[in-house]
Amino acid sequence: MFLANLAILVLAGFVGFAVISKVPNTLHTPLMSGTNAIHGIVLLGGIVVLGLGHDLSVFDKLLLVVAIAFGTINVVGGFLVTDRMLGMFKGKQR
Amino acid sequence: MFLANLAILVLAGFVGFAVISKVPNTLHTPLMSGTNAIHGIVLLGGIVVLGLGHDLSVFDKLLLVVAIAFGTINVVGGFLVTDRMLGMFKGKQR
Amino acid sequence: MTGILVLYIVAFALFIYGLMGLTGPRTAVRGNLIAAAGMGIAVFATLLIPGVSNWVLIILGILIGTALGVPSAKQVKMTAMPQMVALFNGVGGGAVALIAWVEFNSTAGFTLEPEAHVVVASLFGAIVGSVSFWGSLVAFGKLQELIPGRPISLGRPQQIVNALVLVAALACAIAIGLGNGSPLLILGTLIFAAALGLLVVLPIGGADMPVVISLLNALTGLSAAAAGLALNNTAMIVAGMIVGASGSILTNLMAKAMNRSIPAIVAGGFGGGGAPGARELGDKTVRETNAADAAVQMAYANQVVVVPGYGMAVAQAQHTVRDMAKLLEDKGVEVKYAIHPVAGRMPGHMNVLLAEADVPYEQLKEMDEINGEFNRTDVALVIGANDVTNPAARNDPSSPIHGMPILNVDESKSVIVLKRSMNPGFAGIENELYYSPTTSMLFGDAKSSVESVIEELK
Amino acid sequence: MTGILVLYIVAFALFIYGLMGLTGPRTAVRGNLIAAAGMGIAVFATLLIPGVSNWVLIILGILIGTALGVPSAKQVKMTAMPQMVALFNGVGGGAVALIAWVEFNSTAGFTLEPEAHVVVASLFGAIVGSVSFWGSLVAFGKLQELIPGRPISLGRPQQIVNALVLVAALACAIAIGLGNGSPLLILGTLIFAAALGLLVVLPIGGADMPVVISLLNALTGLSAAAAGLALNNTAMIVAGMIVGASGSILTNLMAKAMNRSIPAIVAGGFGGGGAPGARELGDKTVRETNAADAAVQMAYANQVVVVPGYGMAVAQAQHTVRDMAKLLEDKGVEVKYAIHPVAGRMPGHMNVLLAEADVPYEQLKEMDEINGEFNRTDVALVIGANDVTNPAARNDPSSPIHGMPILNVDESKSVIVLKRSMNPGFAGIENELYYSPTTSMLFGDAKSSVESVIEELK
Ligand SMILES: NC(=O)c1ccc[n+]([C@@H]2O[C@H](COP(=O)([O-])OP(=O)(O)OC[C@H]3O[C@@H](n4cnc5c(N)ncnc54)[C@H](OP(=O)(O)O)[C@@H]3O)[C@@H](O)[C@H]2O)c1
Ligand SMILES: NC(=O)c1ccc[n+]([C@@H]2O[C@H](COP(=O)([O-])OP(=O)(O)OC[C@H]3O[C@@H](n4cnc5c(N)ncnc54)[C@H](OP(=O)(O)O)[C@@H]3O)[C@@H](O)[C@H]2O)c1
Repeated sequence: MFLANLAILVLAGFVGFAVISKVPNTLHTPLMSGTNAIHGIVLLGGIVVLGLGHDLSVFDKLLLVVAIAFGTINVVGGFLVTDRMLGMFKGKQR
Repeated sequence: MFLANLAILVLAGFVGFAVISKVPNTLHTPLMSGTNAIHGIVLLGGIVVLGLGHDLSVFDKLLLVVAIAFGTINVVGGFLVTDRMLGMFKGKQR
Repeated sequence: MTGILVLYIVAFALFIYGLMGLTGPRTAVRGNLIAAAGMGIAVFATLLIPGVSNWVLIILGILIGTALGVPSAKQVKMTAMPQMVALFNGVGGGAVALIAWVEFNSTAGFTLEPEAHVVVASLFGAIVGSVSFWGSLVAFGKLQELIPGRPISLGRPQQIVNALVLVAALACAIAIGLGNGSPLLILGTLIFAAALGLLVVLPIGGADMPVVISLLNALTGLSAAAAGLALNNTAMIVAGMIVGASGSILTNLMAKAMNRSIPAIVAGGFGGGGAPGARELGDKTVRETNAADAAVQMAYANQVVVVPGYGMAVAQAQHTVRDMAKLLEDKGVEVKYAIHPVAGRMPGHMNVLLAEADVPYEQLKEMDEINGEFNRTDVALVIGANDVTNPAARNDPSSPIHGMPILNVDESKSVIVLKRSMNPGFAGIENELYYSPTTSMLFGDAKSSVESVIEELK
Repeated sequence: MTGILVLYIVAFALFIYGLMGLTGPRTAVRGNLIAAAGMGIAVFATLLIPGVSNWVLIILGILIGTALGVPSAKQVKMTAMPQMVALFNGVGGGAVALIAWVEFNSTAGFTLEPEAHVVVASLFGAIVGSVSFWGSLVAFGKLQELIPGRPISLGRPQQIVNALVLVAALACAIAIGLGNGSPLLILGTLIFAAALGLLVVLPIGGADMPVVISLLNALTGLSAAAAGLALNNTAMIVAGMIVGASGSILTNLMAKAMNRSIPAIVAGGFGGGGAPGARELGDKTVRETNAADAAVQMAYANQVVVVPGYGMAVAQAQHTVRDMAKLLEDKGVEVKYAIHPVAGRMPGHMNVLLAEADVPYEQLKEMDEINGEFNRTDVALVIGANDVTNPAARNDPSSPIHGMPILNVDESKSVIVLKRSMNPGFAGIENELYYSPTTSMLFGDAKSSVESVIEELK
């Protein structure tokens, strides 16, 4: 399993690399903010560990709730901000 | 395992897609020939099936030898031809 | 499980497709939505995992996150975007660190945990996540001006200290890896990593922050991928790694655009603005002007090109500028805005500000478009822009900004520069433009200067 | 196994890195070598798989393949490249089909085989591989002129027949999938697929072959990926799928470049050259010239631009042309070559031919570079080029090639066209250029025409 994951890791790296070849300067900030939203995926980690965790201490549960909250902030905040930013580049969309 | 392979398949697709975004016309033929060489990878298939196959009939073995030969032709021929082609685009390399 | 994994594949396919969209102006908005949809699917799929319990707490966490994230994202002023991104990025890293911490606790310090790669990945996530969390907080603080934007450095020993702290963090992690389950060790790992985050970002000047944030963004991505490896979660691996890879390249592109090098940035100490010793005027003379003259000069011009820069952002002068432009147009003057790609402190900074002030899109001209026009321009009105107009980038190979493409305002018939003093800009260097005979300076805060010009125009 | 999988990852990383290199003129050669290295590693790793036996046969296969592949790749004439690629592509597809066949036999028709996806993948590989093998053979035959290049079609019913054959192949495959292990079924699958390959490619004109080959190339890639899934071989999955994806896009790009659409190409019947009904001269008159006049005209020119096309390739006139250029240069005439991206029958066809004849690289001008120069050109010498010079692409929206960028030879002071007749070219359409008052035709085989011009120049 780990090796399959490793292969997936490498391929994903190449994808990220190949996709962001040349991008116009003005899109740097939205791109940063967009990719930023994507790594909010860590939210899944929080859910899995809390959801499947056996005999977690109260403290651990607390940490995980915070982690999930953090992840959610990253996701929703990230995508919203990116959307607003792009909205600002009016005309660009034309 | 199959699902991991599926993930790998999808990612590889995106890689191929992202890499060949815009390429100069003159490189179309070398690129075609280069990718052509890469799918000579089927050679591995022939080796695995012949190498690990139990009680293969003589006929099967014959087919596999041909398959391996085919794959090898694809690989060595492909890379060599590509190299020669690119050699022809002298100056381009400068 | 099968169904969930298929959904994960769909999800990351959408991430990638969305990301591709984000690289083109026309498709960007859609791309962002597509990626968001992918995220929705990923979360949904995760909640379907058989045996998930603790629903109350999970929902609670999501609700808290939404309650905090949505309003702040909706209310933040456009000009405060970079620090907002920093904050969102930081919490992402924080989440990874926390998850690793719990993993440690719930497996009695990985002593129950067989597979090596899980331990390594978790600890990597703990360190990088923590660095990214605290580093991002500093970046936020600096841009929000809760912390002074200028470099805060230990001077010489800085690099050594950083190195030592890093070693300490690694030492704790390795001890854990070797099977020592003491809770102190994970705390040590997290704390030393936190210290590292602070120590690395504090010495970096506020102006370099966009690049730093992008760097931290890539790091968070990597930590997310690591967490994914530890939890054997395909979606996390792919999404995290994509961000890690694309983020690194993006960081490079940004640094290039304002021609700085990543190492130089991380080394720190630069970009506090107004670096000392940059003020040897020599016997060059500066021509000063006043609002009245400036107003007349522009009123009788055929074409005025406004060159906005960081100063306009600081002064929040965009609306006033817009009003002035209106007045000039009523007088039959053609007004255009010259947008340098790295004017301000984030790419697209000027586009955002002027869009906010409803400047008609047709009047915004990209650098390449406008540079040909300056020789046909009567007045170039430089509002709080400095480096992006500095001819040294063209003429002076010794200049730190040499090679950076600039707006050729010096080619226009006359130049009026609005700034508060002779202080240099981000790059901390002299601008010979101010000493050219065709240039006149109108000192003062950009907003008030423009306001008084408006008075005169009425 | 671990080590082998790691090597596989290294291998496909090299494939991707190499492929990235192949997309840039400067890095292409290196990229190809890198990909080749990756292949070496992949093969090496496979041979390390524990329990591999039948060494003699494996080595034998590899030796035979090398013995056949290397010389043919080394000796093939540059102009015969496309058909060579077709052949190499075909055998790749053939290999997949054969492997699937053996898989079937050795598992008593997959009846012992539990996993559904293995069966599906194998059968997919069998069909696509076989199609690609036989299709490629036809493409080879056509370009090698073993089979007439013109479309060979059943006319109307063609499409229906193709559909039926496809259905037959799928039916056999499905029967196998449903658990019927009769050897006849796999044979049926392979044979019907083979028929499909023949039926699809035969009706396509020789000139469309480069696109078709690229299409078959993508198909082989997909079949390889399928085989990889069946054998759970990561390297095969990745490599195959990369080729499948990039190949599809490449096919599109090629079709666009010579503005044809894939469906139209596969529909067939086009590009046989000299399509009938293309010869309604109307009362337009053509000015004919002879070698002597042409020679004089060029000898007194300041600048002559040679516009080579497919005809020069057919006539193998590149060396003669080169000699003529030398003579003109000795007379102080400036000679340049205008290279249209899709002149000839494969992208880069002209670059290859002229490079073969050692034309100095500096004299080869890309279309965009030279188009500005024609109005300063005294004589444009069109050697066996037709469509790429056809002004209809600019002027006549109804023309099938409308929108294709062309070489603006009609802008030059005078044009001399070398071709054998008034027959149209690839697109099978009239070329109004031949009727313009500034154009004169020098009929005859390009090579002999150029030779007689040389005689006159001496
Ligand atoms: N766009 C990006 O992504 C980005 C990110 C980071 C760094 N940078 C760098 O930032 C620089 C941007 O160039 P720039 O010309 O826009 O800005 P700049 O070179 O930093 O100059 C800004 C000028 O505005 C003046 N100013 C500041 N506050 C003002 C106020 N309230 N009223 C009037 N003037 C004011 C300052 O002079 P006074 O103090 O005398 O008023 C300063 O000289 C480039 O060097 C770029 O590389 C860009
Ligand atoms: N480059 C690619 O990748 C590619 C691939 C496939 C198709 N195509 C298409 O092929 C066309 C290429 O344009 P092109 O102008 O190079 O060629 P063309 O339009 O096909 O015209 C070639 C001309 O050469 C003449 N010719 C043939 N044999 C000759 C000989 N022995 N001596 C002298 N003349 C001879 C023919 O006229 P006569 O018969 O009267 O002599 C014909 O009109 C474009 O339409 C392009 O889209 C290109």
